[in-house]
Amino acid sequence: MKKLEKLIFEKSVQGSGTYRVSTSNSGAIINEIPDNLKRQDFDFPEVPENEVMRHFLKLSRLNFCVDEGFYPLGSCTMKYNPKINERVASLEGFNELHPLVPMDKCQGSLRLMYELSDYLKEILGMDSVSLQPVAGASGEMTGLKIIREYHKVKGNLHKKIIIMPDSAHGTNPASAMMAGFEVREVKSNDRGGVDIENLKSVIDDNVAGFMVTNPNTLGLYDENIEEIAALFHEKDALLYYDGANFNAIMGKVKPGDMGFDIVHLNLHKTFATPHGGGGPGAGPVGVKSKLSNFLPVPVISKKDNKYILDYSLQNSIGKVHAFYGNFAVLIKAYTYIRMLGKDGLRKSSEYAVLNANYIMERLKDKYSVPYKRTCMHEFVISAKKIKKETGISAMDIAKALLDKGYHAPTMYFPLIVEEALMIEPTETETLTTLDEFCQAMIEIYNMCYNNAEEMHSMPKNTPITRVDDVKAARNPKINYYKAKL
Amino acid sequence: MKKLEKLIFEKSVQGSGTYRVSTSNSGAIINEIPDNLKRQDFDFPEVPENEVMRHFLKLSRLNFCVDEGFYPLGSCTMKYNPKINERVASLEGFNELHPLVPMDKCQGSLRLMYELSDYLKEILGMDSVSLQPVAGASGEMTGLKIIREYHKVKGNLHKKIIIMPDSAHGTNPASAMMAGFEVREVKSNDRGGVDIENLKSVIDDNVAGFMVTNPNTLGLYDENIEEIAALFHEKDALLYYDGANFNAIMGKVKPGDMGFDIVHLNLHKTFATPHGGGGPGAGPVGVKSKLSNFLPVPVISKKDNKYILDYSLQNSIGKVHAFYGNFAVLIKAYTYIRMLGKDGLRKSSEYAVLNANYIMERLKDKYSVPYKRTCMHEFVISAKKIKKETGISAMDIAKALLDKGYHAPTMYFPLIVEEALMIEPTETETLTTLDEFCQAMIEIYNMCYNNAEEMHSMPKNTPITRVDDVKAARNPKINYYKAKL
Amino acid sequence: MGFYPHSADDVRKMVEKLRINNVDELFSSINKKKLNPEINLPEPLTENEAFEELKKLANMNFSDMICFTGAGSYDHYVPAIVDEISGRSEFYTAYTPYQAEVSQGTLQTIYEFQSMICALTGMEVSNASMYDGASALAESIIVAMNQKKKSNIVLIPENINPDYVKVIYTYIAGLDINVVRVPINKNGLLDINFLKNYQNIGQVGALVVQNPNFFGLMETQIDEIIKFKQENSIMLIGVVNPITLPVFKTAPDIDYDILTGEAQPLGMYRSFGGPYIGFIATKEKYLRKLPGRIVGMTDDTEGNRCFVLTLQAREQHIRRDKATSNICSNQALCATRAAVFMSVLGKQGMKELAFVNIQKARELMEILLKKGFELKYNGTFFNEFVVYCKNAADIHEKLLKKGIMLGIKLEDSSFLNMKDCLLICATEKSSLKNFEKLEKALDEVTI
Amino acid sequence: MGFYPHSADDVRKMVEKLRINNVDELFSSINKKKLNPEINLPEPLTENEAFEELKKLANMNFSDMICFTGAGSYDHYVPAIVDEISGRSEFYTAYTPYQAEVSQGTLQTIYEFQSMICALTGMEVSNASMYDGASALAESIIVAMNQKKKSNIVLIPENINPDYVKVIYTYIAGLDINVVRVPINKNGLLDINFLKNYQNIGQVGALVVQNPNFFGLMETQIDEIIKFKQENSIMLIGVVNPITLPVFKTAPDIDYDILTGEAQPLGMYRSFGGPYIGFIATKEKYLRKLPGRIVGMTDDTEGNRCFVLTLQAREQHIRRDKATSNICSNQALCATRAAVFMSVLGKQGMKELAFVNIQKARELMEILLKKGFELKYNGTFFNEFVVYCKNAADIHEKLLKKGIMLGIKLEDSSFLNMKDCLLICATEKSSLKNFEKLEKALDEVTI
Ligand SMILES: Cc1ncc(COP(=O)(O)O)c(C=O)c1O
Ligand SMILES: Cc1ncc(COP(=O)(O)O)c(C=O)c1O
Repeated sequence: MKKLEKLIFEKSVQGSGTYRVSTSNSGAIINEIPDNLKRQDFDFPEVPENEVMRHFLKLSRLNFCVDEGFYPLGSCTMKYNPKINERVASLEGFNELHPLVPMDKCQGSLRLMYELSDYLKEILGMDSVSLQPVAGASGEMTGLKIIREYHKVKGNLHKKIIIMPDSAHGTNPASAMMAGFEVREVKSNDRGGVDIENLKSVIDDNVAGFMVTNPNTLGLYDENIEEIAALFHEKDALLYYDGANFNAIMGKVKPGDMGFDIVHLNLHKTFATPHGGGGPGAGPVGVKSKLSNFLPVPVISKKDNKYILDYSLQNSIGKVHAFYGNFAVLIKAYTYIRMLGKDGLRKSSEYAVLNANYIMERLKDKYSVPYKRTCMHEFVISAKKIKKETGISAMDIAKALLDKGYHAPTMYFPLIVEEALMIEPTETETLTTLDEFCQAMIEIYNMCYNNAEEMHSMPKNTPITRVDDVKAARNPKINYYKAKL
Repeated sequence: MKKLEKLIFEKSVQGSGTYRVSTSNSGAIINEIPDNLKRQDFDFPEVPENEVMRHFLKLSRLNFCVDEGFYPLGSCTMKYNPKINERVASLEGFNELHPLVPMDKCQGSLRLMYELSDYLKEILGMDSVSLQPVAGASGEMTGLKIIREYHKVKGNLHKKIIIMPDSAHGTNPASAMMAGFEVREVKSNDRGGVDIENLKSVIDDNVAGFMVTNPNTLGLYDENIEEIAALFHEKDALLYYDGANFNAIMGKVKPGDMGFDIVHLNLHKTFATPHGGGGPGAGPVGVKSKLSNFLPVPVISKKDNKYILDYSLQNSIGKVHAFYGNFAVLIKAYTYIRMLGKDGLRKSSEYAVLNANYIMERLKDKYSVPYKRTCMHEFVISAKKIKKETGISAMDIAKALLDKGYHAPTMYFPLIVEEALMIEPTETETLTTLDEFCQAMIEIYNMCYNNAEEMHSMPKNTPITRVDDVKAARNPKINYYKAKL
Repeated sequence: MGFYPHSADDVRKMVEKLRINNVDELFSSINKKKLNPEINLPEPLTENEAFEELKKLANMNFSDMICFTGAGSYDHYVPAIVDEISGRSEFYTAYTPYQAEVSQGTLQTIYEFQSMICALTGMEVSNASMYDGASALAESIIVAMNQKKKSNIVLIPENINPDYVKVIYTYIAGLDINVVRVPINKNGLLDINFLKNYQNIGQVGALVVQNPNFFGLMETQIDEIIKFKQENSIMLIGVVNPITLPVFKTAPDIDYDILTGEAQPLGMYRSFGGPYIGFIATKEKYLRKLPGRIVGMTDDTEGNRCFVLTLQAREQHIRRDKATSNICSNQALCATRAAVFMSVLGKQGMKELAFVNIQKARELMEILLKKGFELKYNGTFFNEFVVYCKNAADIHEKLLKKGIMLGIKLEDSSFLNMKDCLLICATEKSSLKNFEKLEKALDEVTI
Repeated sequence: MGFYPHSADDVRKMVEKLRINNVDELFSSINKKKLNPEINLPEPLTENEAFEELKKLANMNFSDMICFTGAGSYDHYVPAIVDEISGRSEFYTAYTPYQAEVSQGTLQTIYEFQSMICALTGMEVSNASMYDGASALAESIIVAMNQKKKSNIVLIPENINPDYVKVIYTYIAGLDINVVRVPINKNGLLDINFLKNYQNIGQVGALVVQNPNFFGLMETQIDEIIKFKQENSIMLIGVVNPITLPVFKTAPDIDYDILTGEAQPLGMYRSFGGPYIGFIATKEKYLRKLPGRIVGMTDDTEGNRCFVLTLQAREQHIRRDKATSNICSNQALCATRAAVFMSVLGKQGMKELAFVNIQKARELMEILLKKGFELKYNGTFFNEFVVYCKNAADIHEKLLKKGIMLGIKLEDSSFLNMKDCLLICATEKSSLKNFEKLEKALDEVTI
């Protein structure tokens, strides 16, 4: 029996809402509003608090979440979100603070931001940090606008190309576009890294920068990174590090030491802040000193032993957020770093990498691993062979996992691997969980060859079965009240 | 597929707990403990925080709760628990307060208790209130100890009998026993009230008191209550009001006006504090002025514009709780009363009674209603006829309701109705919910006659099917580590 | 603002269905003269207004005092996961798990609570919870005395929590149980000689030992106590602080018949005294004598392992005036909190918790000795201890003005002869910073 | 304290399985010289210690000031149910709902959010959320300008939130979009004559109108603006505060092409500026031009109604450098909060909220006028308004010392020519008590 839930609108009964914002007769004020500015009646739900609670409680149970089970969603670093982070982020001293209070009234928040910037500088090997970007893509745009501004200031208006590997995440080219750049791809070599020969052939003076993750989206560490950096730096192009994969290398190696000039981090991945079903996140950006002046304003500085919102950056790209970013998310990352310290961060990455290699080792006989190397915190397998032999696709395998109580791996990404499934266990899982997951994957493999039909009809134990994407897109229904308009 | 969850002990792996209470090497202190006082190693789970979270999250989902759906559990008043109550009860100013701070350091808590006592006095028609009892039964014992002490002070040591109706809740006789009384039952008449003739025949000078709910456990209001009160008062016996059913009459009539001398309330029923899966509750006791001096100490008094913990009651029965009762529960009831005010409380009872009568009206053709009267906030139906005709018991009907997504009514209580099902909707349910429930009850009725076999095997959609009570009691397994002892 | 959702139209429909004219007709059994009485209550509030009112009250409390006070209520850190889990609707808005098919969450959690209480205490069985430590002890005494029908004396040392004693007196009033107080010796421990020489020994049904006792001291005369109890066939009731148990000897090394106590330290806030949670653990042979709920393991009709409220034949709703107790609603959500607390700390965390408490109490003691206080009793203590100095009451008062509560004055807690004695407590939350503040404040007030 | 659970034994097993000697062998691709660098971080903390540290920081903020300040961040009461629901693990620890089969909770909630945003705004379609009001406006401008390929001018009045303008400039840097600022008239509204007389009209792709504008004023020249936009085929972008909409005219009465804004007032704390949540609603014909996630209704293979992320062909992971935006993670949990907020207030509550805000702002205005301030602009305002008096900056400063923040100085917010003007805000949380405190404080500082 599918346990679906009505829409809130379908629970609405005229006059049955119980919530009151006012105990007095506040409606009289409407007479002071000129008639020509007034709105007529409008559609809106009327549901008592009791039913609102039940509605969202039941909806919540239709979600899978990391507090329920294993979430090996590659590139997303779905690690455990410590509960202390939620507690501290909801302290009244933080969440009831107006962003425009005078600086001497928000020294706690400013100090937290200042120290967090410092920690991130240390961890990244960067010289300055902005905490303003609110997601990975927001950080990317910020970094790319900095690249643009950097070249503009230098008068290099012709530098309009950003190079990135063909394995890059979709936000990378999209961010480059939003910063007014054109994208040029460089091929990956047979070790999954950047093909240096190909790189040399695409690099030229029009190149403004290079954008990459390392370990890259295949979960592989590019050992040529310093050589690559040199090639770009020769052309006065800047190197941008997409920090989505930073969970592999916390405390193990600094992007600054690899040769990167700009980095963003996804605090909602590596630094254990919850993903919220699609945000809010935070995407701080770190830069080398030559770019410090280009960061969004304000940055947090210290002056006369006071923390200040510093708007004085000469070449600042401006602002990317109305205020200072997703502050409450920053609190959580700060707390996480304070709890783990240097050794804790380093061990987190070590175990993340150990776990990924362990799963890869246990699965490699069944599922083909396109790059036969030690992986970092995640790895990609390909269901290409299985598909050819049985008709079962990466999608089918992913859906079968849902049925076994796991979230699916990332599917069909990166684009350069056919029938890709990207698996990232993170460090917070137990060996028991990893073993059980491997077992499930092996059972699914066997099922592909023994009971292919069943595989196509997965999942069955989930709140709904597979959805009709095509119908959704062909005749989009995205507003309940639409019919009435 | 049943979604059961392993035991926390089965998830334990030696050395895998992640929680740290100390970052330093605190173990050295053990050397300061004399060897003969030291314990050897002991069994205990070792589970990382991530898995602890998942464990209890999954367990939680095996529960039905009032935030999930309709809970017509008679005598339990499972109304909606407003979320604001949880918020205010967790304010640091309340929950981080040590109970033994000097009185000038806890004026907020004392004032809250003082005012809550005042409100309850008003609502009950009583002269003094103690907030110390922590549940209904705790309130009962308190009240009965007061009765005992009252007679003792008067030198009436022979007054050793408490009379109560045969429909009384089990805690009533048990509480009487704990206060050193003997119980004598009075029969119910054919209107479900106290049989006055029978009462006259059991009443004598040895009677210390009378204990009853009104509306009683049949959900029926005894219109003879004032006459009954007079009969007891003639014998200098005291009248005790079990407030479990108070949700019927908030703001409609005061127990003090009916003639009662002592009342307890279940704040975890009538006053919307959550039941917690079996507590904590609160069972304040109110008394008429002649008994004020007998209340547990401390009570809250006001002196020189300060609130004080007043230990000065001359004939106090002592203490029933180490401190002042379940303070955090009191906060919630206080907030509830403040939000609703007089009219809100009165309307709550009116709607509670309306809802019960509405369901009774809709079901009375199918299920037999033993007392054909207007009910109050709840009513009892009997499956006796159904059982005779189909073999389906009240238990089977209750279990079938579970399968339809409702909590079961109270079963087999009160004892004077065969195959009893006691239904209490409360005021917080919508008409839609009531109608759907009636529909479900009618479907179940039809099923009794059309598909009796199926009825015996209910529930099926619940996390588990019916349990083997007998096995549990015959060979009790109540400690996982037991086998190892 | 109320929580009853019917629209005027709903009410109209329902009233029609019932063939009445208005809702008050449903209340016609009530004496007209008493119906709809005046009730003097403040005006109703919106949620926002209620929140402001309650915040105002909360802020009138001095909850942020530095508080070196235990005496039955302890300032331990509550891991965030405890609030998170006990704050889930599924736990806190459920009723007592009468319907096992839809209550496995609470039932399994309580089973785990019971098992962990057994593991900590070293006893064989435990119930599902009691109202608090005091009532748990009072009910334990009743259980024990019911085992020894011919005896009517319970021996209770003077070093037991005085509030517990008050609750005991209330509970046993009207029952055939008499309390005899056992004096304490110069070490603050019970006077073993009193026991040995006690005349009415034939009348004695039970002996209570609090360990650590109210003064924070661990009982060192355990061997003699065991000998005494075994020789005289007396029930031995222990009252313990559960967080001491990872370090200190317990059953079965100590032959307790009943081990009871307050589990507030396992994840309950101090909360001005409640809700807390009592526990009672005992030997299997007394299982059917326990008060309160008990959860047991069994199977469902499909053979799935599951849990259920069991041994209900002991309880009030079945046995009525012959029940082991009148307890019905207990403190299930507190047991849930304790279960999460114990699970997340785990074996290592529980040990560390005990270690750190011992450590901190010693650090605090050092400070006080340095500042001129003296230890009242020598002996092994856990996280509480008694100090004295000649103007302790005065110092206590002055420190309060500086936002520090240096324990309680024992004189105020029924120990009238312990003038100038303070009962002091440290926990893992007693930070270095607070110790420093205390030192500084002491310097200021003692000049 | 860390969150990686492997025991030493687990690690040994795994390392063996991988046939390596130690974990660092897995990092052999990294330049040895760069491996395991020094990192200067504070010592690790336990949960308790971390909590104390963070509480210390929180307490260094003056969050309990009486704050009559809006300017893009509003002090509205957040119903407890909003925290309770968004605090459920199922919502906050889920990822973006890529796997619809196990994400119906988030998907349906977002669908409901979209629908309620449409209902409030009067628009036909809405997306799932944007980072904040500023970036939502910036992206709206890009959408609009992409519709008018031959135009490269966007008209932005001077009365728009200045921080939004800064974000717009950052977003359009490098793109072929130019901003032309529309001056304001003496009523604080946009200068309609400027529009009528604007020379480069052929180049204009879009006009932005904030309503209420940064000064809190409702736009009264709507008819002329509509005429202007329709005659010149310009995209009209509205920026609104969603809580005004139950009272004030919106689409379709106003012919907005895009309606965007900040939904922080719908259940987000002020939280020092974030997380907040932008929304973008538009006409159906522009649906496929929207940035960000969109949830649509569809069926599963069994015909159950269900929800799914749809129209992904617009997005970066499919369209890459041709996408409508780079946005990927957005503010889903904030949308969840807004959905709960709107659901629980419901139609009546949302109306009351608007009414009370209007009422409170008028009460506050009266107080200020009485104390000698003057209104800078006459006009209809919602919950914000501008006052001036000759030593406003000084009064502002002195009130701060008394714990009252009387709005912001417009001079500080890029309005350099508005010396001695304060932008003031009242909400439903502005209590009588706080008004009285303000009056008293004003009396004291103005003597
Ligand atoms: C490699 C990579 N880059 C960038 C992003 C974008 O991050 P965000 O979703 O926080 O914008 C992701 C997120 O999935 C990613 O995996
Ligand atoms: C009529 C009646 N009396 C007393 C009680 C006992 O209340 P508590 O469970 O709070 O002890 C109940 C609870 O179910 C009840 O229904």
